[in-house]
Amino acid sequence: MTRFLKSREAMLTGAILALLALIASRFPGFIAPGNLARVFTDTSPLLILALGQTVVILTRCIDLSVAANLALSGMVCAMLNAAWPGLPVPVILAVAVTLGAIMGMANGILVWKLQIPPIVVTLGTMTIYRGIIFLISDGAWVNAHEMSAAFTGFPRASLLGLPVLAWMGILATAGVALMIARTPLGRAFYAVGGNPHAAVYTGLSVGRTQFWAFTLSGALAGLTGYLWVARYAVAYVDIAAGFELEVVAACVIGGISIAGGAGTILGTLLGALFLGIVKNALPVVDVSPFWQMAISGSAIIVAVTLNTRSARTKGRIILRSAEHRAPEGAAA
Amino acid sequence: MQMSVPSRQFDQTQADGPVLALSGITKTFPGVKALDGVSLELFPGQVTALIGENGAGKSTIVKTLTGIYQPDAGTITLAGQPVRFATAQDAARAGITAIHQETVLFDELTVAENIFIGHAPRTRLGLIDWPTLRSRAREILTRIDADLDPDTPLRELGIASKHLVAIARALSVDARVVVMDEPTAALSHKEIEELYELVDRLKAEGRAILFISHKFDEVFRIADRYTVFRDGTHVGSGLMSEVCEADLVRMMVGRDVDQIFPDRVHNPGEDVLQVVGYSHPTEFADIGFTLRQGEILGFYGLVGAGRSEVMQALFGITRPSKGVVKIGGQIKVIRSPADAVENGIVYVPEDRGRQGAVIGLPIFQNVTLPSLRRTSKNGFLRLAEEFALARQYTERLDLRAASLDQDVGNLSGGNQQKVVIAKWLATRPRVIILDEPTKGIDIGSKAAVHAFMAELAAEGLSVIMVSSEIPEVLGMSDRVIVMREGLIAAELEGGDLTPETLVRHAAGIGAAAETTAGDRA
Amino acid sequence: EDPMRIALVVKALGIGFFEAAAKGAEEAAQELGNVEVIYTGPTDTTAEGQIEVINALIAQQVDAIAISANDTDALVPALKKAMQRGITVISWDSGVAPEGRELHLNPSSNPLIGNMIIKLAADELPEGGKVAVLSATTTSTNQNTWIDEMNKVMDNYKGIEVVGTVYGDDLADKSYREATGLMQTYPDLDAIIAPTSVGIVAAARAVEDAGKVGQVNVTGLGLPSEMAGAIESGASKSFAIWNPIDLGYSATMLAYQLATDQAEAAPGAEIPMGRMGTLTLDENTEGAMADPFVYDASNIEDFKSIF
Amino acid sequence: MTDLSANSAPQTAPGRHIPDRLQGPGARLLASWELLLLLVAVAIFIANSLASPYFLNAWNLSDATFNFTEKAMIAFAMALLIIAGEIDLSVASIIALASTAMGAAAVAGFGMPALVLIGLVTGVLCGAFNGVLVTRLGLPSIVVTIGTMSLFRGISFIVLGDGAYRGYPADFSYFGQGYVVWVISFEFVLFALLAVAYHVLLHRSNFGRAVFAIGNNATAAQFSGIRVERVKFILFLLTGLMSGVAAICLTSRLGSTRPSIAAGMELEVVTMVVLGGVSILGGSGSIPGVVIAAFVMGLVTFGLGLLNVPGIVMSIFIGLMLIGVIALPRLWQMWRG
Ligand SMILES: Nc1ncnc2c1ncn2[C@@H]1O[C@H](COP(=O)(O)OP(=O)(O)OP(=O)(O)O)[C@@H](O)[C@H]1O
Ligand SMILES: Nc1ncnc2c1ncn2[C@@H]1O[C@H](COP(=O)(O)OP(=O)(O)OP(=O)(O)O)[C@@H](O)[C@H]1O
Ligand SMILES: [Mg+2]
Ligand SMILES: [Mg+2]
Repeated sequence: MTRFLKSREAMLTGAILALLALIASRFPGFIAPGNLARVFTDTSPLLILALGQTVVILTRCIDLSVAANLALSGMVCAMLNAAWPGLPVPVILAVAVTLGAIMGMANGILVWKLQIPPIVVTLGTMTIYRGIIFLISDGAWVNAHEMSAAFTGFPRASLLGLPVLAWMGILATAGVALMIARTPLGRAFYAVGGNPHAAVYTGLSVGRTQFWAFTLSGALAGLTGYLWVARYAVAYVDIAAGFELEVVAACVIGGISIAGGAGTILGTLLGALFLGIVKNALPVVDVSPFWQMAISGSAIIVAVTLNTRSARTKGRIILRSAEHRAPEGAAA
Repeated sequence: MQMSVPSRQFDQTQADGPVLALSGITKTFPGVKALDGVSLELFPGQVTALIGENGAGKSTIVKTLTGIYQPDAGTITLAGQPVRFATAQDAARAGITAIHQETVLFDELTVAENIFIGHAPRTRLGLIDWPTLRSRAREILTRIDADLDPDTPLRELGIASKHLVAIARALSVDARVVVMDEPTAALSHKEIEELYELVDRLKAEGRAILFISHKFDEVFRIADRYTVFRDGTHVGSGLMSEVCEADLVRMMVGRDVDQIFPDRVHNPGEDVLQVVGYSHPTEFADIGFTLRQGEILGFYGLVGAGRSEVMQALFGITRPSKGVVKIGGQIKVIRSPADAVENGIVYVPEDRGRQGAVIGLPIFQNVTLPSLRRTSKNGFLRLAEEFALARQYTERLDLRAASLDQDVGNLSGGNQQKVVIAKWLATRPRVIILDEPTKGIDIGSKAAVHAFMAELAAEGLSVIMVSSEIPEVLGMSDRVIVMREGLIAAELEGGDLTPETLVRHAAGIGAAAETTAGDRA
Repeated sequence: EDPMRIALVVKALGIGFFEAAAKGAEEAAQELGNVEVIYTGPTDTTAEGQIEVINALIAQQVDAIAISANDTDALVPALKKAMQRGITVISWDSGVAPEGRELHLNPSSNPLIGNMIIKLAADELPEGGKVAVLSATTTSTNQNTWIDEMNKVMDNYKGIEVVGTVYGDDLADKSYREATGLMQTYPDLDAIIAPTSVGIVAAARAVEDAGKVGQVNVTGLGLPSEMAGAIESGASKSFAIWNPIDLGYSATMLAYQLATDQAEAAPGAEIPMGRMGTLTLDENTEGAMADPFVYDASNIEDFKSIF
Repeated sequence: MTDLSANSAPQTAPGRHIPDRLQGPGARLLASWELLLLLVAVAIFIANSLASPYFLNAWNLSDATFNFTEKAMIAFAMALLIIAGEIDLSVASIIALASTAMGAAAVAGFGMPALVLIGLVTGVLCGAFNGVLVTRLGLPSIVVTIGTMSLFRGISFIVLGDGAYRGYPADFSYFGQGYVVWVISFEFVLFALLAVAYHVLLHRSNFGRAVFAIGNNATAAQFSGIRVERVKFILFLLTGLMSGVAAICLTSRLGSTRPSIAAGMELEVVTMVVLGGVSILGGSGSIPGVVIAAFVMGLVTFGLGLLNVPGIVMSIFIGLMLIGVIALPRLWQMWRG
C-alpha cells in the first residue's frame, strides 16, 4: 500500500481525479455515473489497443501498425458481413482476432527472424496494411445499410447495464493483467525488455518473446477493428488514421517506459482513461474547437512530465544519517 | 531452518570419470577465433580452475557449455552421453548452471523472480505459483546467508547484493555442474569467504565446479584441478597439487612474469588537488584529502563504501551538496566531466561496459574522443592525427587488437580496459582516478598496469587508485584513505599500512575505527 | 488521333462521394468519345498531396484538370503553372481561388444549400427548437461557406436557435464524440445539422446509441447509400445532396468544352454541359449545377444502391 | 604544472604493432548500405524512364524534386538526431507554427527578409522547447514530441481558426517557386548545399563524432567528457531550424498558410531517414544514405504518379521498400550461410 502511494499510478490517479473535478466545475453532468460509464465505453477501443501496445513496449519494441491493422481487420469483417449477412457474430469475432494476430505475427517474424528494428517494421507494415484495405475495397466504403443488425448491434448490446464494448475493455484488461502477472510468457515480457542481453543467459529467446508480444498486440487490434467498425457502422480506408500515436501516448502517460521492461497494466488503464476523459470532456466543457488540439498536446506533456518525475528512482543510500530522511524525500 | 533445496549426494560410481567433457570445441566470431579445438573436463566433487589471459576464451567456453553459444565444431559429453544445448534452459535442465561474468539480472523484477526466471514453479493450470516461488527463493537465500527480502525489486539493491542474487539464481537449479566466471570480482572480503564456504559445500555434495579467476591466491585456495587456455587454445590441465604459481603463469602467458610490485620512491611534490568538506545528501559526507604531485593515493573500503561515488563527484558526474575542490591551489567548480577534463582530472570508471568504452565506435575513435580538440583543426577531424595518437597510447599499453578500426565491443574485457586507460592518458591529465583498475584483468596485464601506474607517477602525474584488493592497495599506494559507509574512516601512511589496519577500519571493528568514525559522523 | 485526357482530381481517394463523381466523369467521356478520364487524388486530404498529383499530371501533359481542392489558396501556384503549360484548369465541388482556375462549378448555389440545410431541420420543428451544427474540418472551404449562408437566412426561421458549431474533422470517431457531446451539453437539442457526408453518418449513429431517436433529428448533406440505415432507424428524417454522378459528369463536360476551345470562361458566359443543361458564370466565374435533392423514407430505396 | 607532452615518447617497451584498418576504402564502399541504395535508385530511374515517356524530361524531373526537397532538408537534421538516439515527431507541426507566424507577420506588413527571419526563429524556438523538455527534464523524446506535435499545430489552430493567411510579398515566392538557372530550382540548390553542409558536420567534424559517440553509448560519452545534453539540445535546435527552413520553402511554394499545412509529414521524414540507413536505435547512419533515400522516395512517387497509380498504392511501395531494403540483404546472408 505504501508502495502504491509513492507510485506513478497513485500520481496518475490523483491527476485524473483533479481533472474530473475541474471538468465537473464547468459541467457537473460529466461525472454522473451514467456518463462516466459512457466515457469508459468510448475509451475501450483505445484501452484495448493500449494493452497490446503495452506488452510490445515492455519488450522494448513499438507497434505503429495497430491502427492500420484495426482498419484492415475492420474492413474485412465489414465486407464479410456485407457479403454473407447471416454469418454469426462469433465467427466474425474469430476472423477479426485471427486476422489481427496474423498481421501481428508478420511484424513479429520480421523483428524476430530478420532483426529489423520494430519501429521500421511497423512503419512499413502500417502503410502496407492501409494500402491493402484500398486494394481489397477498391476505396469504397461499407455503409450501415450493408451491415446486418446483429453485426452492428453486438458492441452496443447491454449486459448488466454496460454495453458489450465496455465489457470487452474490462475483459481484455483483466486477461492481459492475468497473463502479465501469472504466466511465464508474461514475466518474460518484462525480462526481455528490461535486459535483453541477460535474457539470453536465462534461456529466454528475446526474438520469440517479442514475436508473441506483437501477436498479442495484433490480435487485440483485430478485435478492436471489428468493434470499431460495428460501433460506427462504417468501414473505409482511413478509419482510425493516426490513432497509433494516441495509443502510444496512452501507454507512456500510464508510465510504461519506452525503454522497455517497466510499467504496469494499471498504469495503462489509467493512461487510457486520462486521454479518454480529456477527449470526451473537450466537446462538453465550453472550449473553442480551435483550442482542443493545443490542450490535448499540453495534457500529454504535463502528464508525462509528472510521472517521469515521480518515477525517478533515488539511488541506493550509503550514508546512515540520510537513510531516515529518505522516505519522505522520495514521496515528495 | 531446514533447506529444501536438494542437497543429495550425486552418484559417485563413475567418480573417476569426468561428469562433463568438452573436446575439440571451436568457436569463431567475425574476425576472431575465440576457441580453437579446446578441451575441458569437469569431475564430480572437484573444483576445476580455468585460467588464462584476458581474451583467452574462458567466458566463451562457459557460454558454449551453458547453451548460450553453439560451437562451430566439437562435442560436449555429459555423464558419458553426447549432448547439444540450443538454449540456456536446455543446459539448466541437464543440470548445468552458471554465474556469468556479466550480471544477468533484471532490475524491474523482484529478487525471487530473478532467481527463478525461466524455470519458475507452476500450478496445475500452468500459471506461475507465486507462494511456492517466494518460499523457495527464501530458502535459497537463507542457504547462502543472504539477508534479502525476496519481494524487493532488484533495482533497489546494491551491486554486491545483486551478485548474491546471481549466486542464488545459479543454485536454484539442482545442478551437477556449477560454473562460476570471476564470481569474486564484485564481492568484498567477507562475502568472498562465504563464497568459498559455499563452494566447499557444493563440492561435498558431489557437484562438479568450474571456477574462473584471475586471482591466484583464490585459485590455490579452492581448486583441485586446473586447465589453462591461451589465445583460444588449450595449453594444459592437471592437478593443482602438482603445480606452483610460476608454472601456471608461464603456461598462461608463455613467459615468466615478474609479479613483484614495482619499486617506487615516495617523493611527492606540491599539492595538486585538495578536497575539503565534500558532502552529498545521501552518498557521502565530509570528505577531505590532499593529493600531491607524483603520488599514488589509494582508496580502500568494502564494496559499497561510497568510494566510487566520491570519485564520480570529483569527475562532475554527480553534484556534491557542500565542499570545495582546489586544483593547483585554486577553487574550481566541476559541473560535468567536460569541466573535469578541462581541469586535468580524468576518471577510469569501474563499470567498463556502460561507462568506459563506447561500444560501437572503433578503437581509435574511443581513444581520441576526449582529445578531439587536439587532433582536429578548427573543429574538423583529421584522421591521420587520430590514428597516430591512438597508436601511440594503445601500443604503449600493449593492446591486443586486430586493427585500430575494430569495434571495441569485440575486445575482451581486459583489452577494453586498456583502451579506456589509453583514452585518458592521451588527454595528458594532471590527476588520473582509476576505479578498480585491475578488476577482471589478467595477471600479465595487471603487472603492466601496475608498472605503468608507477611510471606515470614518476613522470609527475598524480594518481588516485580505488581498489578492493589489499595486496594491490598496499603494493602500489604511497598513502591510503579507508572509507566506510560514506565517510572517511582513516588515512594511513607508512608503518600504519598493514592488511590488519585496512580491514579493521574498513569493517569498523576495533577501538581505532570507533573513534575515527565517531569523530567524523 | 490521341484521345483527349481529362484529369479528375479529388480531395482524397476512397471517399464514396468522389467515387460516384468518377462514374459520372466516365459517362461524360463515353458520350463525348475519344476522351480519357484520369481519376486521381492524394492518399489523405492535404494540399501538399494534391500538388504532387498536379505535378505528375503536368508532366504527362494532360489536356485538362478538374479539381476538388483541399485548400483554396495553396494549390494556386501549382495550378497556375499548369495553366502556363497550356492545361485547362477548372475546379468543382470545393473551389480554388479565381487566379488558380478558369471556372468553378458549384454543385449548387451556396445560398441555396445554406437555406436547404436549415430548412430540412426547421420543417420537422414547427414549434421551433434548438439545433447545432456538426461540420467537417475547421478549414473546409465549402462547409464554411454553407454555414455562413445558413446564418444569413436564420431570420426566416423564427424560433429556431443555432446553439453551437463543432468540428468532427471528417473522422468517424471524432464526429461521433462531438455529436454525443452536443447532446450532453444541450439535453434539449432537437436537431443536428451535418453538412458533410462523414459527419452526418456518425451523428446519426451517435443519436441511435444515445437512445434519442425521435428526439434529435439528424439532417444535412449525405449520400443515400450511407444514410439509408439512419433513415430506416428514424435517426434522420430527411437529408439532401446533389447527385455526385451529375457533378462528375458536368465537370468533365465543362473541362472538355474549355480544353477544346469550344467555350471560354468569362463572367456571364453560358457553357453547355450535356444532359445537365448549361452553366451560367457569375462575376467570379463561378456557376451552380443544380438544386440539391431531398431524400427521405419515401425515396431512399431507389437511390441507396446508386450513390 | 606537469607537462606530459615532453614525455609522450613511450618509455614502456612498445607493444605489438596494430594496423590502422584491415579493409581498404574500396572494400568498405562495396559492403556499404549506400551502394545498395544507389543501385535501387538507379533501377527505379531506369524503370521509370521505360514505363513513362514523360519521365526523361528536364522540367518534369525538376518538378519531381519538389516531392522531396523540403522533407529532405528536415531529414538531414533528423538523421543527426536519430543517430544521437532521439527523435522529433513534431517537425510537421513546427512547419505549421512557423508558417503561421510568417503569415501573421506578412499580414502585418513585414517584408521578405523579416518573414524569413521570423520563420527561422520560430523553428529554433520550437526546437528549443523540445530540447529543454528532453534534456533538462529528462523526458523521452518520442513522447515529448508526440505532445508538442499537437501543441504546436494546436497553437496555429488557435491563431488561425478556420482562416488562412495569404498575401505574401511577391519576392517571398522565390524560395518555393524560383529557379536559379534553367530548371534548377532554388529549393534544389538549397537542398544540395544543405546536404554538403550536413555531410561535413556529421562525418568530418568533432561535433559529428560526438553525435555518433552519444548514439552508441550516451553514458560512456558523458564519461568521456562530451557534453551530452548540450549536443542533444543543439540537435533539437537544428531540427527546429530546418523545420523553419522547410516552412519558408513550403509556405512560399503554396503562397498561403492554413493550420493543416504539412500534415503527416513527420512520418515521411522519419521514413526517409530510416530508408537512408540510419539506425533507428541510434549510433549509425550517413548523410549520403539520406540523400539517396530522398531521391529514391521522390523518384518512386513521381514515377508512379506519372502512371496515375493512387497515392495509397505508392505508399505500399514505400512500405515494402523500407522493410525490403533491410530484409533482403539479411535474407540473402541467411540463404548463403
Ligand atoms: N560476441 C562476440 N563477438 C566477437 N568477438 C567476441 C565475442 N565474444 C568474445 N569475443 C572475442 O573472443 C575472445 C575470447 O573472449 P572471452 O570473453 O571468452 O575472453 P575471456 O577469457 O573470458 O577474457 P576475460 O578474462 O577478459 O573475461 C576475445 O578475443 C573476444 O574479443
Ligand atoms: N543499486 C544500484 N543501482 C545502480 N547503480 C549501483 C547500484 N549499486 C551500485 N551501483 C553503482 O555501481 C558501482 C559500484 O558500486 P559499489 O557497490 O562498488 O559502490 P561504490 O560506491 O562504488 O563503493 P566502493 O567503490 O567503495 O566499493 C558504482 O558506480 C555505483 O554507483
Ligand atoms: Mg571473461
Ligand atoms: Mg566502486
